[in-house]
Amino acid sequence: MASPPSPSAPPFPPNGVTLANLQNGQALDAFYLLVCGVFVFFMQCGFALLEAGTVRSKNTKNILLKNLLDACIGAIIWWAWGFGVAYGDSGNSDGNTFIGTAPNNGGPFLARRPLIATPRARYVFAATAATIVSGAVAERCALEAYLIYTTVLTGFIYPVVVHWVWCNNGFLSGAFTEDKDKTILGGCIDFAGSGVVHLTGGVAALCGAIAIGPRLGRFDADGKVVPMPGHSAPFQVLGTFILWMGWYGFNPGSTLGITPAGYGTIMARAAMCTTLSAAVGGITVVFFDRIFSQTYDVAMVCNGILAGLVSITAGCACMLPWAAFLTGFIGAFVYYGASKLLLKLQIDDPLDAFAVHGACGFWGVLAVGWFGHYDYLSFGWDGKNGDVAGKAHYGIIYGGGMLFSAQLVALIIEVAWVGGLTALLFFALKKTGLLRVSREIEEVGMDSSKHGGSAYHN
Amino acid sequence: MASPPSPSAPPFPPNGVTLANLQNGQALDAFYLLVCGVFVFFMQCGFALLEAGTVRSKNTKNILLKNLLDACIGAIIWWAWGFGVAYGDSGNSDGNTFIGTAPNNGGPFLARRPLIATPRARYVFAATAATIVSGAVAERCALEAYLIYTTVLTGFIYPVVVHWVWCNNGFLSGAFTEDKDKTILGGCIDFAGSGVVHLTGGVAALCGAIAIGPRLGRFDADGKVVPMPGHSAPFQVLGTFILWMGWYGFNPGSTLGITPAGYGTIMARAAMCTTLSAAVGGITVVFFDRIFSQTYDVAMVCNGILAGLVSITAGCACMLPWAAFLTGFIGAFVYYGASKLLLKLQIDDPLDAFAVHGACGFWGVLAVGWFGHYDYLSFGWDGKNGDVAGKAHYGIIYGGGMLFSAQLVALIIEVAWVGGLTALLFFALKKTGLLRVSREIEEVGMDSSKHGGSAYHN
Amino acid sequence: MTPLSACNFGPEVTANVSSLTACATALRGQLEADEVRFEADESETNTFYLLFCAALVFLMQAGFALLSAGSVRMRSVKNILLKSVMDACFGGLVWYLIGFGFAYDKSEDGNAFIGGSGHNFALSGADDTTGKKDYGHDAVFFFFQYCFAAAAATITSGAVAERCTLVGYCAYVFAIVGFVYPTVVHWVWDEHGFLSAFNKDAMLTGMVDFAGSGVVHMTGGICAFTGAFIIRPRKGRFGELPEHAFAGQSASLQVLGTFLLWFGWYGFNPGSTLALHNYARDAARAAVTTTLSAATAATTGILLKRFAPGSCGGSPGVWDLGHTCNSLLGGLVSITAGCTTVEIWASVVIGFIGAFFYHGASCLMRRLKIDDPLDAFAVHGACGLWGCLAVGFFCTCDYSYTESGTACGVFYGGDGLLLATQIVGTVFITLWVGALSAILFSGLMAGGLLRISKEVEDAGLDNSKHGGAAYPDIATAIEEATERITPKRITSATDAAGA
Repeated sequence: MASPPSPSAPPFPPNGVTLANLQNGQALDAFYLLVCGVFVFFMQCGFALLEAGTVRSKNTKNILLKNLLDACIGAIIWWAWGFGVAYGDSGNSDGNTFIGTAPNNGGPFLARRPLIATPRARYVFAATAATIVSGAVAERCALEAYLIYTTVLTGFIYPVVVHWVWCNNGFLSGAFTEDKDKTILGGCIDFAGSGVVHLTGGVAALCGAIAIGPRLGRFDADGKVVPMPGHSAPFQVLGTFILWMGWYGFNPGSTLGITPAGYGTIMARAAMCTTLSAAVGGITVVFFDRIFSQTYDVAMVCNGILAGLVSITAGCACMLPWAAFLTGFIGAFVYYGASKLLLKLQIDDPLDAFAVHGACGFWGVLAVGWFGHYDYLSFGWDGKNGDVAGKAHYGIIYGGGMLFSAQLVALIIEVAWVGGLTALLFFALKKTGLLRVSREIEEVGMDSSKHGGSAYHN
Repeated sequence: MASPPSPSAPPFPPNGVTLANLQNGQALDAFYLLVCGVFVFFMQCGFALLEAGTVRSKNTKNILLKNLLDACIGAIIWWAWGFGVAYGDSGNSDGNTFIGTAPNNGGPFLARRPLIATPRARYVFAATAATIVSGAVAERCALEAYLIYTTVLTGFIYPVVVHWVWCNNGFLSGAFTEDKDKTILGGCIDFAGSGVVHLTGGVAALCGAIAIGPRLGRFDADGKVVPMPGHSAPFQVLGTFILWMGWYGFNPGSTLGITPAGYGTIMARAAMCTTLSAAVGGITVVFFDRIFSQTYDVAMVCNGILAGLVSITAGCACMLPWAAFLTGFIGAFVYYGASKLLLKLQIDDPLDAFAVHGACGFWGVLAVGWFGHYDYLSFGWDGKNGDVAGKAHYGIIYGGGMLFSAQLVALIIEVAWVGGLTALLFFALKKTGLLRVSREIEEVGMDSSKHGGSAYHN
Repeated sequence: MTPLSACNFGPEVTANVSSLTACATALRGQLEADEVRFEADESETNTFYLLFCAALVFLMQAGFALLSAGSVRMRSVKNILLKSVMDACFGGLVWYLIGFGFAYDKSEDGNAFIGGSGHNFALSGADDTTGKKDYGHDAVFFFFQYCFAAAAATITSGAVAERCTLVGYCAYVFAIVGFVYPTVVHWVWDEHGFLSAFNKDAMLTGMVDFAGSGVVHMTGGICAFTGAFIIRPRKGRFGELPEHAFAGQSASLQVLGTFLLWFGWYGFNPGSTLALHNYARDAARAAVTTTLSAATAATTGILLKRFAPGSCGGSPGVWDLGHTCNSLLGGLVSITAGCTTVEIWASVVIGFIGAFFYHGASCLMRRLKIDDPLDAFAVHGACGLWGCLAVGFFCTCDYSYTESGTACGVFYGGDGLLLATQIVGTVFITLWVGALSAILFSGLMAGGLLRISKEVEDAGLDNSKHGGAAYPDIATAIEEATERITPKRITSATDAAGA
C-alpha cells in the first residue's frame, strides 16, 4: 500500500544540492582563472620594470609608456576581435583548422558568455607576446611604428598561432583536437606557450631588431661591442622577480581550471618544474658567464632565470623534476649562445629578447619532444596516455618518437609564419621611414624630445 | 496510515552532503576574501609608489611615510571602531539607517566572528580613502594634520558612508536593504565603491587642496602653471601597475563571496569590465593630451588608467562589455576636464587626486544609472530583476529611470556629507596653524628637515 | 545508474512506492558521485590555496632584494641584488637536492633529530605518475617550503652586506639551506621532531611556532648575528665616518621592499595552515592578527624613535622612515609564531612589545659595535625570539594545537609548561644555529674566504666585481660633477691657506 508522501517530507530533489555543487566547481574554476590571470597580468609590470632598468635613463619614459600601452591596447584588441580569431565561436571549437571565425566572441556588442574570465586570462598572454618585441627595438623605435606592430601582432599573427595550437580543431593542437587526423603528426604539446607566446614574440623581436639596425654607437668601427649598461639594476631585479612570480600564474594557470580530476596535480607539478628550471637557469648562466667576463653580472642572472622559465613553459606539466632541471640547464646555454651569436652578427637586441624568448622558446618546445613523460601526457588526450592512433606520443628518452617530430614540425611552421609576416611588416615600416626615430632624437634620448623631459627629476 | 521508511531506503538527510557543501563553500569564500583582500592591500604599495614617484625627491620620504602610516593607522582604527560604525553588530544588519552602533564588532576585545576575513578586506578600502587625500596635500601638509584627518576620515566620515550604501538598512543601499521603503528612491547601486570609496576620498582631497593652498611656486605671478614633474617615472608606472593589479581584488572581490549561485559569473564580468575600462581610459587620455601638449606623457597614461578604473568601480558587475568600454572612454574626458579645471582655478593637487578619484568616482556612479543592465542588476535584489515596488530600476538606455535619480540623489548626499565635514575639518586645522608646514621647511623639503635626511644617498 | 529524471513527478504528487524508490536510488547514486567530487574539489582547492600562498611568499624574495638594495650604499647595490637573486636560485637547488630531505622525513619511524628517509632528497620518493589522486601534494608542499627556506637564507645576507665575498656567501647559503635550517624545521614542524607540537612524544608540550618566528626568523637572525660579528664592521662604520655616510641609497626602494614583504606575509602566515578546508577559520584569523601586529609595531616604532632620548637610540624630532619600516617588519616577525593561536587583541599587544624588542636590539648592536646594515638580527632574531615567547603568554586553549594534550599560555590559565617549552625551544635553536654558524663563519674568515679585500672595499663591490655601477648614468654624473667641483675646492683651499 502506497502512502502519499507527507507534507513535512524533505523536498524532492533535495534543495538543489547537486546544482549547488556544480556551481561550486564552476565558481572555483572561475576564481582560479582570476587569480592566475592577475598573476599573469602582473607580468606586464615585471616587463615594464625589467625593460626600464635595462635601457639608458634617457629613454626610460619611452619604454615605460610602451609597456603601459601594450597592456591597454592589447586588452582592447583582444576583446574586439583577437579572441575571436584565436578561439572562434564557442571559445574552443570551430570547424576551421587554421583560424577562428567568430562573430560571437569577436563581436564586442554581442559578447555575453557566462564565464568571461577566460578571454581575460588569455588577453594577458597576448600582451606578453607584444611586449617581448618592444624590448628588442628599445631606444630607437618610433612610437607610431610600435603602435602598428602591436596591433598586427596581437590582432592577427599571435591569435592565429593560438588557434593552431590551443584550440579544438587547430591543426597543430596535440592536446585539444579530438580528431587526430586533422592534426599534423598528432599535433604538438605546448602546455603554457613556450612556442605560442614566447617563440612568437621572440621571432618577431628578431625581425624587428634586424630591420631597425643597432643603436647608435653600439658597435664601434671594428665591429666590437660597446657596452651600454642599463640605468638601474634594482629595477631589473624587481622586474625579474615579478616576472618569476607571474610565471606561477602563467604555467600552473594554463590548466584553465582546477576542478577536473587530476588538475590539482598538474598544477602543483607545473609550479615545481617552473621553480627548478628557473633556479638552475639563473645559476648556470651567471657562473658560465663569469668564465668569460670575470664579473658576476646581475643582468646575466636575471636573463638566465628568464631563460629557464621560458624553456620550461611548454613542458612544465609533463616532465619529471630531473627533466625540468635539465631543461633549465640546457636552456641556459641556449640563451647564452644565442645572445653571443647576435652580438657576433652585430644585431643589437638591448633586452636579449630573441635569446631569452625566441631561442629558449624553441628549445622549450623541443624539450617536450625529448623529456615528455608518458604518464603526464594524458591530459587532453582523452586519457589515452599519449597514444595517437596506436603510436607512442611521448618523449624520445622514453622510447617515443613521433612527438619529437610533431614538435619540430610545429616549430618550423610557427617560425615561418611569424618570421615571414613580421619580416614583411618591419621592412615595410622601414621602407616608409616610420620605423626608426631620427638620429638627433636618438642622440638626445626620446624622453626629452618626445615625452616632455627626463624620467627623473629632483 | 504512514508506513515507516524501509531499511533499504537512502538515509535522510543524505550523508551530510549538504553540510559538507556548506563548509566547502564557506572555506572557499574565506579563501576568496583572503586573496582579494591581499590584492587590495597591495594597492597601498601602489599608492605609495605612485605618490613617491610624482612628488619631488626632497619630499619622497615624507610621502612614503604617510602611505605606510595610512596602512597601519587605518588598520588599527578600522579594527577598534571603524568596522562597528560601518557594519554594526552582526556585520550586515542594524536597525539604524544612518550609522552602525556596534558593541560586538566595535569592541576590540570582544570581536570573535567566525569569518574574520571580512573586516580585513574592508579595512584596506578604508585605508584607500585616506590615502587618496594624502596625494592632494602632498609636499606641504604637516604630519600632525595628516594624523588627525586620517583618523577622522577612516574612523567616522568614511564608515558612515559605507553604512548608508553597503549595509542592510542603510538608507541609500539599493543592493542590500531589504525593506525598500527605508531607502531613498530604492537606493543606489555602487558595487565596489566609485562613490563610497573614491568619491569620498576625492571630495576630501579637494577640500584639503583648497584649504592648504598651492605649493610654493606652483603658480607664477600671472597665475600660469609652473611644471613640477615627479622625481621618478618608473615608480609612477610601477605604482600604476600595482594599483591596476589590486583593482582585480577591489572589483571582483566586492562580491564578498564566490560560492553563492552566480557569483562566479559576476566576478568574471567585473574582471573583464575592469580591464576594458582601464585600457580605454589610458589610451584615450594619452592621445587626447597629445593634441594639446605635443608629447606622449607617461603620467597621463597612468592617470588615464586610474580614471578608467575608478569610473568602472561602481558598475563593473552590472554592465555589458561595450558599456564598460564607453564608461572608461567618457571617464577619460571627465578626468582630463577636472584636472585642467583645477589648474585654471589655481588649486594645486599634485597627484590629481580629485580629478581621478572625485570626478571619475562621480561619473562612475552616474554611469550605472545610464548603462546598468536589467539582467545584471538582480544581485542582492532578491532576484526581482531590478524592479523596486514595481518600478523599473535599471539604466536609462534600457528604459529605466528611477535608478538614475537614485544614483544622483545618493551622490548629492555623499558629496554634501563628505564635503561639509572635511571642509570644516581642514579649515579648523588651517585656523589653528596645524595644517601646513612652515615656508622654510617647504623650501628645503621635508625629508631633510623632518625625516633626518634625503631619500637618496650615494 | 538510474537517471535523475526518475524524480520528475510533475506538479501533482501521484507517486507510488516503486517510483519513489527509483527516485531515491537515482538521488543516492548522484549524491555518492557528488561526494567523491567534493573530496576532489576540497583537495584541489587545498592545492590551489597552497600554491597561491607560496607565490606570495615567493614574492618576499623581491621584497628582501629591494629592501636590501635600498638600505646599502650605492657602491654595493648590484652586489646585494645579485645575492638576493642567487638565494632564490642556488638556495632552491640546495633545498631540492638535500634540504627538503633533512627537514621532512615522510617515513613511519623517523628520527627525532633529522630527517633521513630519502623520500624527499631530490624529491626522489615523490610519485604523481600513478593515478590522479594525490592532488600534487608533494610538489606544492615542496614549493611552499622552498620559499620559506629561501627567506631564512636571505636574512643573513643583509647582515653581512657590502663586505662579504660571493664565495663566502655561497658557502653559507649551502650550509643554512642544506643543513642548519632544515634540521630546525625537522625539530619543530616534522611530526617526528623532538620539539614538535605535532609529535605526541615531544619534549614538554612541543613548541608552538605556527609559521616560523623561531624556525625561520630566529634561525636567520642568529646566523646574521654571528656573521656580522665575525666579519667585522664595514670600513669606517664606527667612529671614522659620520653616520649619514652609511645611509641607505634609496628610501623608495626600502618602502617598496617593506610593502612587498608585508604582502608576502599574507602567504607566509595564513598559508602555514597548509590547507584550506577545516582551516579557513585559522587562516582568516592569521590574516587579521598579522595586519594588526604589523600596524601596531610600525606606529609604536615611529613614536619610539622620535620621542626616545638620544642615549636610548632615539633621534629626537625626526620621523624616521627606515626605523618605521623595520619596526613594521619586527611586528610581522613577532606575530608569525602565534598568528593563529592568539586572540585578535593580543596581536596588538604583541606588535607593541615587538617594536621595543626591535628598538632595543638595534641599539644594543650599535653599542656593541656590531655592524648589521639591515638590522637583520634586531628584526628577525630579537623579534623572532619575542614571537616564540609571546605564544607562551597569549596562546588560547581553544586555538592551541599541541598533540600531547592542550597547552595554553599563562594568561589563559596554562600551567606554564607551554612557556617553558617555548623558552627551551628558543634556547635549542639559538645554541644550534649559533654554534654551527660561528664555526662556519670563523672557518671561512680564517681561510680568508669571507671578507672582501681592502682594495675591493675601497673601490666598491659593484665596480670591482660586477662590471660597473648599478646606476651607470648617475655614476657618470657624479664623476663629472666631482671633476668640476674638485679644482674649485683646491683653489679655495689654497686661497684660504694664502690668507
